[in-house]
Amino acid sequence: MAESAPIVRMSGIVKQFPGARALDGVDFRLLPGEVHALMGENGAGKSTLIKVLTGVHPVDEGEIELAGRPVAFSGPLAAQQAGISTVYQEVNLCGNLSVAENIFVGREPRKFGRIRWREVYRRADELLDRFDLDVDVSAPLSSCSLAVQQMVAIARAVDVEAKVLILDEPTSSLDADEVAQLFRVMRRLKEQGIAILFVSHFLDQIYEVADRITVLRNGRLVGEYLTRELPQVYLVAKMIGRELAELEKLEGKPLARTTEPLIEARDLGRAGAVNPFTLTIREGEVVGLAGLLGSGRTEIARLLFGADHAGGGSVHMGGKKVTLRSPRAAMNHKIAFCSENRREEGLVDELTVRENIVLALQADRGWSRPVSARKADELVRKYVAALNIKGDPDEPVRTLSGGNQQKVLLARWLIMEPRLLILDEPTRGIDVGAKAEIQRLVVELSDGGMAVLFISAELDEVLRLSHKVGVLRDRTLVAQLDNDDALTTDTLMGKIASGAPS
Amino acid sequence: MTATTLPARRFGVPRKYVPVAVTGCLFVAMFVIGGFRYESFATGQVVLNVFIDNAFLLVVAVGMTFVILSGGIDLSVGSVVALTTMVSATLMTGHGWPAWPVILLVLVMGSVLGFAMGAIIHYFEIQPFIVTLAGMFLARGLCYTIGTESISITDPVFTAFAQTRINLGPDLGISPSVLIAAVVVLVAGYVLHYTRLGRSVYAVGGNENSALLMGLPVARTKIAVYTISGFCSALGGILLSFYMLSGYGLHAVGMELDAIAAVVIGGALLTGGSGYLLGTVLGVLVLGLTQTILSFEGTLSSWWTRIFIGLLLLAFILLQRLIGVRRSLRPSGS
Amino acid sequence: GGGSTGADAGGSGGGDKLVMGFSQVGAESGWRTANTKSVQDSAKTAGIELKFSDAQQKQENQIKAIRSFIQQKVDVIAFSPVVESGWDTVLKEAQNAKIPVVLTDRAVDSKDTSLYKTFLGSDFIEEGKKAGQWLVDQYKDETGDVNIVELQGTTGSAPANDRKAGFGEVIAADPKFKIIASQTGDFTRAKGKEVMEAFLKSNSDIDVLFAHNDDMGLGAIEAIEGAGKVPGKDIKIITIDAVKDGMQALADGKINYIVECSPLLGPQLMDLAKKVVAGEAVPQRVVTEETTFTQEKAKEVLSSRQY
Amino acid sequence: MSELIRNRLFWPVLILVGLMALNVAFTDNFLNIQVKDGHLYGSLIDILRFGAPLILVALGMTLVIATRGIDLSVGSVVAIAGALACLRISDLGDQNSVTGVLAAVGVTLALTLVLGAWNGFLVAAVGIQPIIATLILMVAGRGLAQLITDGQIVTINSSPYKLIGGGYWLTLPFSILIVVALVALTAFLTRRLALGMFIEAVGGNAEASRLSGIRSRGVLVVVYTFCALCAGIAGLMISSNVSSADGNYAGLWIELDAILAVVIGGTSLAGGRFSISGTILGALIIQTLTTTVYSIGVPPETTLLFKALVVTIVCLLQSPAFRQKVVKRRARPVAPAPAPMSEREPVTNR
Ligand SMILES: Nc1ncnc2c1ncn2[C@@H]1O[C@H](COP(=O)(O)OP(=O)(O)OP(=O)(O)O)[C@@H](O)[C@H]1O
Ligand SMILES: Nc1ncnc2c1ncn2[C@@H]1O[C@H](COP(=O)(O)OP(=O)(O)OP(=O)(O)O)[C@@H](O)[C@H]1O
Ligand SMILES: [Mg+2]
Ligand SMILES: [Mg+2]
Repeated sequence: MAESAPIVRMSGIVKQFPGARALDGVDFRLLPGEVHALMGENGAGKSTLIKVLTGVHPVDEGEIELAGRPVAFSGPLAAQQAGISTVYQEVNLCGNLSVAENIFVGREPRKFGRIRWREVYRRADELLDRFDLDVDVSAPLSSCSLAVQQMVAIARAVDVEAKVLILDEPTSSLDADEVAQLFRVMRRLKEQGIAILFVSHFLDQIYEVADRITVLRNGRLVGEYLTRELPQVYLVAKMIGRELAELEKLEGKPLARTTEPLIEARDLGRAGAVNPFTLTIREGEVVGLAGLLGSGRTEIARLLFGADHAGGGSVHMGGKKVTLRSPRAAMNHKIAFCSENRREEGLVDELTVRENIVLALQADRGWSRPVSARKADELVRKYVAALNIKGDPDEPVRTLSGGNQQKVLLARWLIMEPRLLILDEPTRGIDVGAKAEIQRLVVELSDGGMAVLFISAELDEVLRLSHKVGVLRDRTLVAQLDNDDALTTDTLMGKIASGAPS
Repeated sequence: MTATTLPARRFGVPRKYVPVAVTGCLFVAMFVIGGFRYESFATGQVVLNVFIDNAFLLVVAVGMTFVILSGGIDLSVGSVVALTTMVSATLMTGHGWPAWPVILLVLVMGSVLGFAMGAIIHYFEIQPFIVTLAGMFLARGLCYTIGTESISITDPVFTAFAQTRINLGPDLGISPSVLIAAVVVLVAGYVLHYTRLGRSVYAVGGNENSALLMGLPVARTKIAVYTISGFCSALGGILLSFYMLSGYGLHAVGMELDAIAAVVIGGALLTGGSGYLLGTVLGVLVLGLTQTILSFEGTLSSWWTRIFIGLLLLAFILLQRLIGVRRSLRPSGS
Repeated sequence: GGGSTGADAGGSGGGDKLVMGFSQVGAESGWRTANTKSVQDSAKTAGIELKFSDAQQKQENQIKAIRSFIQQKVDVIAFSPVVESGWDTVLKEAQNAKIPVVLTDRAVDSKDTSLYKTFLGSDFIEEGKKAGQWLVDQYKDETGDVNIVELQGTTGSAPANDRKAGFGEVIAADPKFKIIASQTGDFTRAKGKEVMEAFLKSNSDIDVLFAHNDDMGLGAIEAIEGAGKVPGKDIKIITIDAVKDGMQALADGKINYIVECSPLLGPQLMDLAKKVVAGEAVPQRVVTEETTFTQEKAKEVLSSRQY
Repeated sequence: MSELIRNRLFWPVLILVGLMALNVAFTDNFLNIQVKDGHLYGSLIDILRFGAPLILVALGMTLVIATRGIDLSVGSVVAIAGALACLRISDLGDQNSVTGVLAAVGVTLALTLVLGAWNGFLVAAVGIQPIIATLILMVAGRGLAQLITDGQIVTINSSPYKLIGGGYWLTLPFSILIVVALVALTAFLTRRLALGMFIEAVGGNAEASRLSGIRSRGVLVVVYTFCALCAGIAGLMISSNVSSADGNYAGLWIELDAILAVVIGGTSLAGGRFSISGTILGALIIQTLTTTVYSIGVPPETTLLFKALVVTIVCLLQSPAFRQKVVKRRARPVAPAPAPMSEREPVTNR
């Protein structure tokens, strides 16, 4: 690969937030026609670097050059006009607008200043077809699942004629097929000479698509490497600053068939969301759910937590019928639910990290019995340490990096010591180290007798953790497979695709 | 990921139009009930009178719709209306200015005021409620500084606008103000649905932060919205001058609440990003028809009038909710 | 025009009962409520069907109401205008529909006096003048300055403007009368008290208080008492309206002088309405009978006050 | 020093002090507090006394706003409370009977609780937008108040009732004692107990709160009920202060003043975090402003201009963006900012 002149060059970038120095003298360059991965632990400063580049945050020190000329963008609009198209980490779209509009708002095809709606819808349809996405483009975006929203955000960014495309964790809630689609598009863009900055915590993805890697640690530059010259283990070591011991090994999960059923869903269903299903989860059992986007995994989780009202069927615990009318009721039965959409359904932005962590516990105790400051301190300190949450517990949770926010949400439910823990995409946006940490935690918890319903887009992860895997297809639970040696990702894929019993 | 995963979405009224449709139906229902209850109610002129009597409110509410759609609020509209009538009356009656320059001047004045408030709201990140509240004090205060008396307008142009009736048929007529209001509604509808500005208004109202990250011109949109509202208030003030033929510092007290109520009754969400101009038109009509019903009733004491307005509002909102919720429950979604 | 009443088949009462549409300003004060009651009661006694509409202090609402009266084809329209100006359009519509109009309580400034038949009501300027005159008479021997504080009605409202003007005109004759503070008390007791407390703190030597209505005066009395002074003695108090509470305070010696503004226009209004509909000639201006009260007079009439 | 400036109460306090200074400049004995007839007397005491109802209403409003709501009906509730209490007392054989007055007050407060619960019901259970839900009671409530008083001003003569808003206890105005008690109670409920956290969570993200097991509806109903209760007590104070109830004017536009006080105090209308002390400061600023208008003799015609001016200054000063963009811009050429920053120890996340 002949080194051409970098299209983006950032040098000596410093960004200080109240309470955190997010970037400290970082140099970075991006060459045309390459896919450049930006790597680092949660809170390393990846998103901040991107935001500084595109003018969301002003730089405190340092210089940014675009195609050799110094620039200082006043905001994303200016960056976009200069040819930098960005998908930020959290899906940043307008739920009240239609899917098509979210793709085109601000740059709609017009004739004499009048928006040509037909054209908007037609082009949106076309564009989404390219991503193999079949959605009603006139439906409001908020009616789509997070994954679809993420695809829409990507489609919007890709459709802009840009010299630089920035994707901050675009794949965090996509499944394998979607990711493959995305990579196909990325490769095509790369061939057209577009520079792509790509952030992901999936090492496999990085190795599949990236040409070059820049690693950040604690807001400092560790180095820039060619992907093919940097083996995975070294990459991880550079990211976390030490060797990651035994990442892949997870021990101790004999099939716990003998334990009592903890919760049984009988013909539970909800019209338009998920077809009636029957599912039993035993104490100490990890049940994984696999399926494509919108196949209804989240819906099952929400029904079991009482977040939505079931249309029919019943739930039994300990042989007795229980009604899960509200999250409260579910919590009374010691069920906990860690939602996939941490921003809308999980965290309360304005509250501090500490408050967010004790929120569910406090809700459980009621308003008149406050969690004492000492107890709260103790819990917070314990889980901040256990999950390695980086950030000041007394700062608003919104100032944390995406991955650390996810850990806060997890901590909230872990202190509840539930009997059934529902985890919907808990490893979304979490770095390798922390992911291994969380996986180990799940195993530990289930060994201790807790039942876990584990939802993840990564089949590997589902397979590694679960005793039993439920497969969903078109909102129907089509199969429940015991996770023995015969079960591989391939057989699972087959199930998801065909639905026929093998 | 096949087409079968999609719930059928295209039956009947699309969900996003349900609030507006419900409001429309309820409006018709109100009219029919009134027609049965009162003699000489069910005539075309009663409906036209609702337009004649509320043309200015309609224009003001159109401006308010922009603001509310963008997630803001504008409390200054009533005062700006009053200020407009006051300035017009003083200039024409007191200083002998001709009508057209005055009209131009007050329109510019309203827009500038709106622009200034929008700029403060955006650049200094102060809540719209407070900025426009200060604007409300300012405009009303300016009225009183100009004069505390009510000033008659005798200008021939204004009188002509006030007293001309455009005949639509036997015993049916509208005022020119109605036409002006109609034009404003049409233009505003076009802007909201067929221009980038309009769509940016919805986007900013939906999620300002996202809109910013999506690269939309948030600053321009927010300032434009308040400028439009200021302009509409001034225009509404001119229509009110036509209607009253006077300028007075106590005109249009509380009109901001009427305008907000009209927009919200029409199904818009105060949190922004959701609602339609047609809803606003219906909202104004509902408020107007309520008043008509009250004066046809004609036996209510002052306090029963207020209680009755409250009850009508309640009944209306409740029905709107109940019907709207039942309709929108049918399609899926959490 | 005028006399064509029989042709109006409308009116919801049917038959030949006279239908009157009456648009009231609102119910903003006890005075106004008494006024409304008087109109409603006398309509009943006079056998007139009353269509009553409350405008909640807004002119546009009054115009709407009048327009709907025209639509309902009432026989006669009466209303108390919120303000003087801006009535031409709708009054012309009434004229075109051949419905006679009677004004009560307050005039309109239309050049075309044929738009209404007659105007029945009191004269706010005159009330202010009466108040001022009493003051001038009381202090005619006084040589030093007379420090006056004024509690105005709602800023911009007609009674506030006119009473202030009338009062100011009379006392301007002598430079010893000085209005040292003047502030709106919104016609309410609470505001009257609050403003007076502030006056008492910032001005040490207040001789006279002129309040645009009884209620503000009553509020101010509490403030004066709270400051350890004697209302009616240390500070002389003049008010306007003569509602019952005010008369009581006058009789108790806490107020010194009240100018009456009578709300009981009902009987006269019904009388005029009948005449107007029958096509009889009526005077352009009918002034209500109003008087003034001193402390002695108040004691005499207190028991017979209706409102 | 910079610590101090960053405190969010710094600017409201500064503004309050500024207004006071203005008063001192215009009025000789503004800061004087004497004992007259066995109670405290002076302009400062007046500000507290007349500010008491506003503080109460703003207190309730703070919690409502923290849940991302708004309550327009407080003015009407003020009127209803005054009207009902005065009517009940005027019906008493002996208006000075303490039990009779207590009963009247009890009935009135019970009614305000019902009214507040009604608002809460509309918002939480029916799901009507707060501004419209409370607009209904705002319009109808004032009619109700007038219905109770029959459009007249009900005058009473009851010394126990007079105590609430106009009386003194241990030389202190009783209304201030009530305010102190209620503020202390609220602070206890929200800051010592967990109610405040629930309110902030519901206001910050209602769906997330529900999924964390908070009964958001219950919280909403409680908050609206509390707000109406505060307004009701304020209504008692206002009517007691002048020994009469005015259905039309009592509490007119108090909702605007209350909202203004809340916002000046630093609570965002977008919900979430709230500050009780800020609200109290805000209410005091507004009341001081009103008193200033009276005592420095601003003519009624320009009162609103004056108010607009002060509100604008207050809000601009309080806005960090304003200070940054206008104040700092001037300062920059004098001392380039970044230099000292880089010398600071880098904050590491270890
Ligand atoms: N607005 C803000 N205010 C204060 N601190 C912030 C803000 N945004 C980010 N930070 C801090 O800056 C640091 C870097 O955050 P950043 O979001 O860049 O991390 P990241 O590398 O993207 O991590 P992740 O993989 O979890 O998304 C973190 O310590 C975070 O707490
Ligand atoms: N490819 C798609 N085409 C159309 N609609 C989709 C698609 N994917 C998801 N949806 C919509 O998203 C909604 C949410 O589905 P749900 O949250 O149960 O999915 P899931 O299995 O949890 O998937 P994920 O969490 O990965 O998005 C569904 O109602 C569906 O309408
Ligand atoms: Mg990030
Ligand atoms: Mg999901």
